[in-house]
Amino acid sequence: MSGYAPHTEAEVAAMLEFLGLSSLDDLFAVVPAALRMAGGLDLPEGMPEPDAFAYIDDLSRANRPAGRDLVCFAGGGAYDHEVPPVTRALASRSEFVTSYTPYQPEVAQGVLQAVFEFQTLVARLTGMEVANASLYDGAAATVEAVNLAVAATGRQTVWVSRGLNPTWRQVLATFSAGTGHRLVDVALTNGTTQWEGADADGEAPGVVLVAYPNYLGCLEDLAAARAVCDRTGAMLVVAFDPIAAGVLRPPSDWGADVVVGEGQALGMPLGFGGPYLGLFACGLSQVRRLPGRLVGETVDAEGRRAYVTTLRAREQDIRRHKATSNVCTNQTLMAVTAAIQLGWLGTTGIAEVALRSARGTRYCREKLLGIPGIEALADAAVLREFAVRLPLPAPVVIERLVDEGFLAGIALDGSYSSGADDGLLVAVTERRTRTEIDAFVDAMAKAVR
Amino acid sequence: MSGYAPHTEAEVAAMLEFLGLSSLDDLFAVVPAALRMAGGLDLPEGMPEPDAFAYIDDLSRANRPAGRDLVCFAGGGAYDHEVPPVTRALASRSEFVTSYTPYQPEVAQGVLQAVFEFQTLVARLTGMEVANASLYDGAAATVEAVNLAVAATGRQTVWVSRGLNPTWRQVLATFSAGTGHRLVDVALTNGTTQWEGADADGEAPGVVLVAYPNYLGCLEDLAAARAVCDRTGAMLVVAFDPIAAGVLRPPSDWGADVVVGEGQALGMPLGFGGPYLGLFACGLSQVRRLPGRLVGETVDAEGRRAYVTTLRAREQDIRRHKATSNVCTNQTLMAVTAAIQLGWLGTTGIAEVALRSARGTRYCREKLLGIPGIEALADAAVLREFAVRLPLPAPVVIERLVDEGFLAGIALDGSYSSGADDGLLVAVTERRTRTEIDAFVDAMAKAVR
Amino acid sequence: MTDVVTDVMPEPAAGGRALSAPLMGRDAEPTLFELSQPGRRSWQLRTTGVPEVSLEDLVPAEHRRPAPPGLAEVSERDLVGHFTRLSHRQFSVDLGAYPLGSCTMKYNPKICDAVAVLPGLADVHPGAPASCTQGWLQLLVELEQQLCEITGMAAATLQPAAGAAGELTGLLLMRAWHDAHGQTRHKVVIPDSAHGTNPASVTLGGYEVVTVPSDARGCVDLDALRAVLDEDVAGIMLTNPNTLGLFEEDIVAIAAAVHEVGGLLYYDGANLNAIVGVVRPGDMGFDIVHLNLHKTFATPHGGGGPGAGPVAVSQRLVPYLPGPRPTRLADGAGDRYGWSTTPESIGRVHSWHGNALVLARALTYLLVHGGDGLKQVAQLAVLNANWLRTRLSGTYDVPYDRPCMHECVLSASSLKKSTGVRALDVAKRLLEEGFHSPTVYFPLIVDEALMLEPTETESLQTLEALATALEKIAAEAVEPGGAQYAAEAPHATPVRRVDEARAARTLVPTFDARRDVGS
Amino acid sequence: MTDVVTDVMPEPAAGGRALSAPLMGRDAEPTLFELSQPGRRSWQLRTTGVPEVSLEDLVPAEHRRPAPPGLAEVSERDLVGHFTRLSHRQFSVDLGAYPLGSCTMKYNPKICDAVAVLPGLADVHPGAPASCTQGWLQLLVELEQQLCEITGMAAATLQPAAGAAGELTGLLLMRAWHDAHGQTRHKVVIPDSAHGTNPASVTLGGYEVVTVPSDARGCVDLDALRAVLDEDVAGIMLTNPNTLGLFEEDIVAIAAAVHEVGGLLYYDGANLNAIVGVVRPGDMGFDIVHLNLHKTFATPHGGGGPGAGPVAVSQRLVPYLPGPRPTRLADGAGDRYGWSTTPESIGRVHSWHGNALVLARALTYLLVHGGDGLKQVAQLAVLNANWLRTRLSGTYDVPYDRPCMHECVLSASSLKKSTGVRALDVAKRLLEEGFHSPTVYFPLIVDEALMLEPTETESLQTLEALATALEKIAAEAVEPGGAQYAAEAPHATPVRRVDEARAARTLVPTFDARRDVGS
Ligand SMILES: Cc1ncc(COP(=O)(O)O)c(C=O)c1O
Ligand SMILES: Cc1ncc(COP(=O)(O)O)c(C=O)c1O
Repeated sequence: MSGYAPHTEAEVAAMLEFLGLSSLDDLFAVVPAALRMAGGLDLPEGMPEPDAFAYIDDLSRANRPAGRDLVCFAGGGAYDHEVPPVTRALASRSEFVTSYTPYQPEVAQGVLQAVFEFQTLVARLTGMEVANASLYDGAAATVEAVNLAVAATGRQTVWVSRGLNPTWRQVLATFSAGTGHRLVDVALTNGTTQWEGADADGEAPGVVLVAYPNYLGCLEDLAAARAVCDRTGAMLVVAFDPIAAGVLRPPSDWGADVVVGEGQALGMPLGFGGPYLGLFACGLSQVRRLPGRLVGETVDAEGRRAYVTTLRAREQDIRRHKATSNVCTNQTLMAVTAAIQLGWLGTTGIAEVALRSARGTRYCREKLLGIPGIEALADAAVLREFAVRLPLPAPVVIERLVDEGFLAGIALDGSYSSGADDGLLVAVTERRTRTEIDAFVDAMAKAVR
Repeated sequence: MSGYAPHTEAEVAAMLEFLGLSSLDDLFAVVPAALRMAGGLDLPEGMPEPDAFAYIDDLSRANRPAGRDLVCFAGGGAYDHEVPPVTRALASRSEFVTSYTPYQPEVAQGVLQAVFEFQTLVARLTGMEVANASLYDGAAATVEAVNLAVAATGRQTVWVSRGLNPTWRQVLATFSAGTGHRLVDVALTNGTTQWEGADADGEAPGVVLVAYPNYLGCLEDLAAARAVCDRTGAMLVVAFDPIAAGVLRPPSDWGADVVVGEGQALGMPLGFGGPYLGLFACGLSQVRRLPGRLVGETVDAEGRRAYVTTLRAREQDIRRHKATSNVCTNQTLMAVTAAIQLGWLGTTGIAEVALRSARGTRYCREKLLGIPGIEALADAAVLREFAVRLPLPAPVVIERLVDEGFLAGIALDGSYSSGADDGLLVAVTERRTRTEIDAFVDAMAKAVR
Repeated sequence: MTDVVTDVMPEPAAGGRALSAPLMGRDAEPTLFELSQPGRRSWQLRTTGVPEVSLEDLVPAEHRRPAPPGLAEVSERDLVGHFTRLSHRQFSVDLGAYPLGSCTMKYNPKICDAVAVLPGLADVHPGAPASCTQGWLQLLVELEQQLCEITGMAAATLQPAAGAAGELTGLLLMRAWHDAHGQTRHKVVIPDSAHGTNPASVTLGGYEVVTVPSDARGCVDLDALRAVLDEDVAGIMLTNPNTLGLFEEDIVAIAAAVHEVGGLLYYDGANLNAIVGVVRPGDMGFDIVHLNLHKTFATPHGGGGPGAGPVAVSQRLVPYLPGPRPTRLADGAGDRYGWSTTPESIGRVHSWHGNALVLARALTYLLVHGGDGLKQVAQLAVLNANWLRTRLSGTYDVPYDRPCMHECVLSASSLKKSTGVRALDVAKRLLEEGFHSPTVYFPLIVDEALMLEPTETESLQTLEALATALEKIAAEAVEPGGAQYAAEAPHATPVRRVDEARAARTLVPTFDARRDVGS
Repeated sequence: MTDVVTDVMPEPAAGGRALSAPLMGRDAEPTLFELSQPGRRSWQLRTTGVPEVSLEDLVPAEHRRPAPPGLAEVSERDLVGHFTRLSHRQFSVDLGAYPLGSCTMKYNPKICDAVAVLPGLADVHPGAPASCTQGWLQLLVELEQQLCEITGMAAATLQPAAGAAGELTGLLLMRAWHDAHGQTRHKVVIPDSAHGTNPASVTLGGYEVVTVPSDARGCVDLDALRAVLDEDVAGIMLTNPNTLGLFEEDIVAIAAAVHEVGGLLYYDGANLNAIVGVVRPGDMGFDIVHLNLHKTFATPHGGGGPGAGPVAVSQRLVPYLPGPRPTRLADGAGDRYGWSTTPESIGRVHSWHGNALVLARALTYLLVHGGDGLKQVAQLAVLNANWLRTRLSGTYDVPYDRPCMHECVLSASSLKKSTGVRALDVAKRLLEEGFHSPTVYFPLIVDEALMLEPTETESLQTLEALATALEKIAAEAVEPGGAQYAAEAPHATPVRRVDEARAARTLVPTFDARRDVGS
């Protein structure tokens, strides 16, 4: 027998005999004969591992990964931050990789404690009291936050800042088809949300949703967003950035009710978009509405400190159709990875990464804006990312810069640039050197000439 | 403080105070002031990890590794066999990597049992009763075998077949400067050792040393070597190949007294020559002369099976200048790697690798010999490697083939080819496809035209 | 049981002490926060040469953090010690069998880990132009094709990040279909044995749950189903084999009945491991299928995730699939692969393209197996489960005594009646016999359920040892003191039985928060 | 103690059972051979398309194996389970502190593992032409340069695979030097505290060992040394700090005395961690130096190896170094690096170029640290050792009560006299307190020696916990039953105290061999 099943032919025969069967096909006697596949699946024959590896390796060589040969200035929710060998080594330990949801805490203290530490780290970063054990990604966390806030306020109107990552906005819209939430877009003016006039539409919002920094990299006035909530009785959901949080005022300080975010920057590779990590934090008052898993501290029968998943009654496997979330498998390994990465960064490292990213961003932005024909798309303060308006369509410029060895950024959709396709979102992390930035700027100057 | 030491400045201060010292320099008060470096080491400043990684990565890019871009037909003691992801994953577990020699068996059963299994596997492959826990490489194992045999026979003359890997022969010669062994070279005729006439020199040998397969890939007549030993009273030391052992009669069957070998082919990367793995096996009658470490089975205080390093009295840390070997640090991690790889291969896999290598070798050899101007260097039966005579100097041909994407083999020194530099040693492992071999042969035909 | 945490950690804790490692002792492991010492650090960042502007110059005062985030400050050495010790406190498939029903904890080949770290996959930005991601696009298209062949469907989205996300996606597809046909339906039927994510997804999909009971065979009660079917039923969600590990024999009749009222059939693919290569959901009449790649196609569960939950659909539902979708382009000079979205698409369900690196692992698994290999997976998974069921049927109750598929549900009901030893006690005792516990108390319709899914990667010898251990536990229970011993199990694990009630009563969700939340 | 192995493994064993994992139980782990089942396999090989000639056609009958090698036959799943469980039965630096004197078990940065698997390093054939290995050659040349600066020497060979191989290489260099100067000398002096490899190497180098005693300070007795020095002395082997962790203060006088009789000074670099960046062997007067890269420069010990033992020499010895040596070539059109050998070279000491991937790790470590970083390594290593020595001097005997370097030697001599608790018992008790034991009974000149080398990567908190544990063990010993408790330690490890005598009496060196070899 091939594959990974250990059965020898003799064993299969003995097992069938034990069952009183004469062939493996007999095991499927309950399946109506008409349904059983006669010819077998029309798939290529199984390949030995080295062949399969070579096949995938070929595919991987048909991509251009970020790295020395394609220096990355793209962000838009996925960032090229340092992932040190120590994070990769620890996060790939097979005990973390090949275990299941910690249903038996007596033999799962490893994952449980790591997630407990993750929850604590996210709580400290956001300033909130409690964080969950992860959701799929930033978009999924946003959807869950909106669901929580709608349930808490009983109102289905959601004011969504256009500064929210537009793909997250799309995901929220998709799922709102089921939940029936009404999304009201609130436009940006010069990079930050223009709350005035949003209520023109009449219905009081249950949720106000804003990103900090926002999609264009700008720092929103969260006091204004909070004021809107105070005025309307809505809950304030802030999509924060965990790296920026190293130097920015935590969302809790601004009065956020729920904080969500994308955790990819905390030790995950770009990975073509996944698996990433949905961050979710809120106040203890909302803990019974918290979506997904929650680990808590307790003791074992001998009084030793121990951890366990708790408040399970909220979860779908017990509350079933009364559950407010259906999440089951989440992104635990990424939460463990983030705990390791945040352990590596620590208090000083996360601030340093944010600071260095901000320095590179400032340097790069000023240089780019010095190129004739390139203009700022917004003037508000930025941290790690900024938007410019190009004299050519952004997709064209991006392709030209790929040829020069740069991933220039993300092309903005027209809504950010008065309908034109000339908006480019550029991210500069702490990994970008001055030499790289200078070369990028030179290449850009040529590309837009 | 930077680096990997955890000390904070406050802690250093507190510790110094506890010791009644006022500075770190005071710790070195015992060192004569004149000896202490004033200016510090003249080394480049320390680099952050990412910079150091980039630096080494640059160096690595200045090499041409074996792989798709340089298909490997080189052997000569280092072979391009399959190393599966599972071997790499298990052998890189940090418990195996970051532990020391198992001095405290109660917390070292992992390494001890893996080495016990390695010893068993080597014993089974060679057919010998006992194997040690590894030596540095094939050459070091050969030196140790000669030392053992000299000690056992009391005679310092060593007949060395020219079929022994010439670099091993050089290492043996280097160390014989200390031990005073007399090495007598025994020539090859048409690929195998010509024992007749070796005794012209008069002194009866204490050791007869022969490789199986030998450096030219040929299968030696070990019965003849054994007969020489029976006639002269020498001990027979056979340098075997662990992959070939999958299909070849084990050295024990031929009456070998000591079997040594290079274990690189058992799961180690080519790695520019190290760390590799010295294999060493012999009869139980020689166990008290066995160099290096030996793991044995025993029980713990509760009667459970357990493992421990044993017969320590042989080792240098106890016998000091009476020890017959000075080996201390060995290649345990490689022994563990080999145990894993042999577990992966198993009885059938090792035979299959040998068989497939032999098939590729036969196929490649016949094709190469079909090229006008290329001749066989020996006609004896081969397994995974063979030697040809080229119409041009081998180093020239090798460089030409590098340009075509092939590592053509190892240039033989003139002694194997009546003084000319036209001998090329070609190895074909189970990893070489027919397409690769055909392309190699085509490129070779062009290169020698 | 005491109400205070008795082992108060020394502050600060020693990062180089392995007393918490099961190899050395049985203490609690300090948290990262107890290991923290101000001034310590692990991080090292690239030298960039970028001008060193101060934070004050970069960020306006009102936006600056008033105080540092106060995470933890540890040396790399302590970081490594801590997480290595935590890994030694964690059971995993790589340590031993994990017969957790419904979860398909099979051995995951190491080759999949190796492909997932290839720089050409791992370091690709998801927003890079298609010209830079042709390999990824091809990979996704080929995976989609293989999944369609396996399910008997026409097309698939790879975006959903897990099974539950797939379920919701499927329900939104159902809704889009009915909407497009001018119908507003309100109900979705699910059997009472269904996994909890099914009813939760139905609710989130904006539907009302209608539960249909199982009959004495453990299958959907066809008459009861017919009774609830009407034109307000949008569809039905089924897993087949169902969560009792039993094949729904009447599936053809069920499909006909649902289709007759204009409903759609949703297949919860969590149990596909039982039938892959043997029978296809499409051939059974399903319209929408989600797959749990982290179950059937051996992408590891990661301690609870990540997973991947692609959704495949029949031809008529293809236009509604989430977009953008990776697509093979017409042959020409430029890129061979690109992205496409239909106007009818329900929209994105993931911020990018799904859990891509998980998808790459799954394709690798499929390539190694091929069609025949996959069929063998199902055959041997079912063989193993039936062997266990038959072997243990004298020892534990078998609520539905008929051939099972890839998992079997036993019950400790009689054992509990006669000895007081519950399913939970059996589960805890099994841990110290060297096995992970089966799933307990699920499905809900079985009293004292023990749900065993051995998977195809466990050997006959392991099954024998597992069965012997379960028999031993049952036998011990009737001996004097046996029930007490079981109730106190486990005895040999790094922590003993964990007080779950206390965790819920006094909630300690972080190192910093402690709140009495009542009982 | 019983004389039979009581836990006879069931044959065949269950590969998926984790009863041997310390997390789950305390049983023995079956061997690979007990897990074996004929017909099982893990291997998968590339599809090559090479014609399938039969073995009979390929290998003459007399050379063919009469029977298969009979290794083991296991599934990949069982292979992974087995070795993962073995890893859980193994202590390591990554789990906790390893204060093993003379071994320098410091934390090894993970970056070094990452460089060692770069394909551009790991997949390079050692026999490839220099045109394909320019990066490797440069790496080796740069490492050699750094090691020369660190030792104060002129050139180095990187071939020796470990310290002992370096020692022998150094002695052969000594011999070559004297030979070249027409002298045949017979003796090499070593102190009585020396590591066992020193005398063994001297013998293998063809010299006679002359032992010089240590004085009351723990240093070489200068008068005794002078008494043995004559024109028949080829040289002296010293480690400084010596194996008592003490700096040989008279080193300048020693060097002068040895040089005066025409002898050479050999520096055993195993203890370099104490002085790197502070004082250089070359400046002390040494002529030949070996380094243990696996100690000082943090290449991991691998459970006993691999190591790397480069040998650096002063200018006059350079011509004798082993060849071929990696060399920077004169600037020109072709390769920048190549190989060179001198006619005086003693020849090769390794089949290729030494443990190259270990050398790459060491260079990485050196690059990250730089000169100042290395000096700090020494300073903090010495600080840690002195802190421990001072803290524990009230509890254990301090045979040489003066400031130590990177390690300190204590003694359980008084403890043994007063309680019967030996150094060995202390070592075993310490295991279950979460620490690896110190080196015991070495150096040989100290009764009941406990040799502690904390290294610079352990924190003050760890030192405190270690000291507290050692104090607790000493305190327990005087309590009733305390000595017995210590004698039976460890209690909490996966196996209890291992019967070493039995292993040597009834030798079981493989799964197949069992031989009574007397006592
Ligand atoms: C039957 C069944 N359906 C659905 C799910 C949900 O899948 P996921 O956990 O990937 O969201 C599971 C997972 O355990 C399951 O077993
Ligand atoms: C003082 C001393 N010298 C020499 C050696 C031998 O080095 P290696 O084990 O690398 O051969 C050691 C190793 O423990 C040592 O401590």
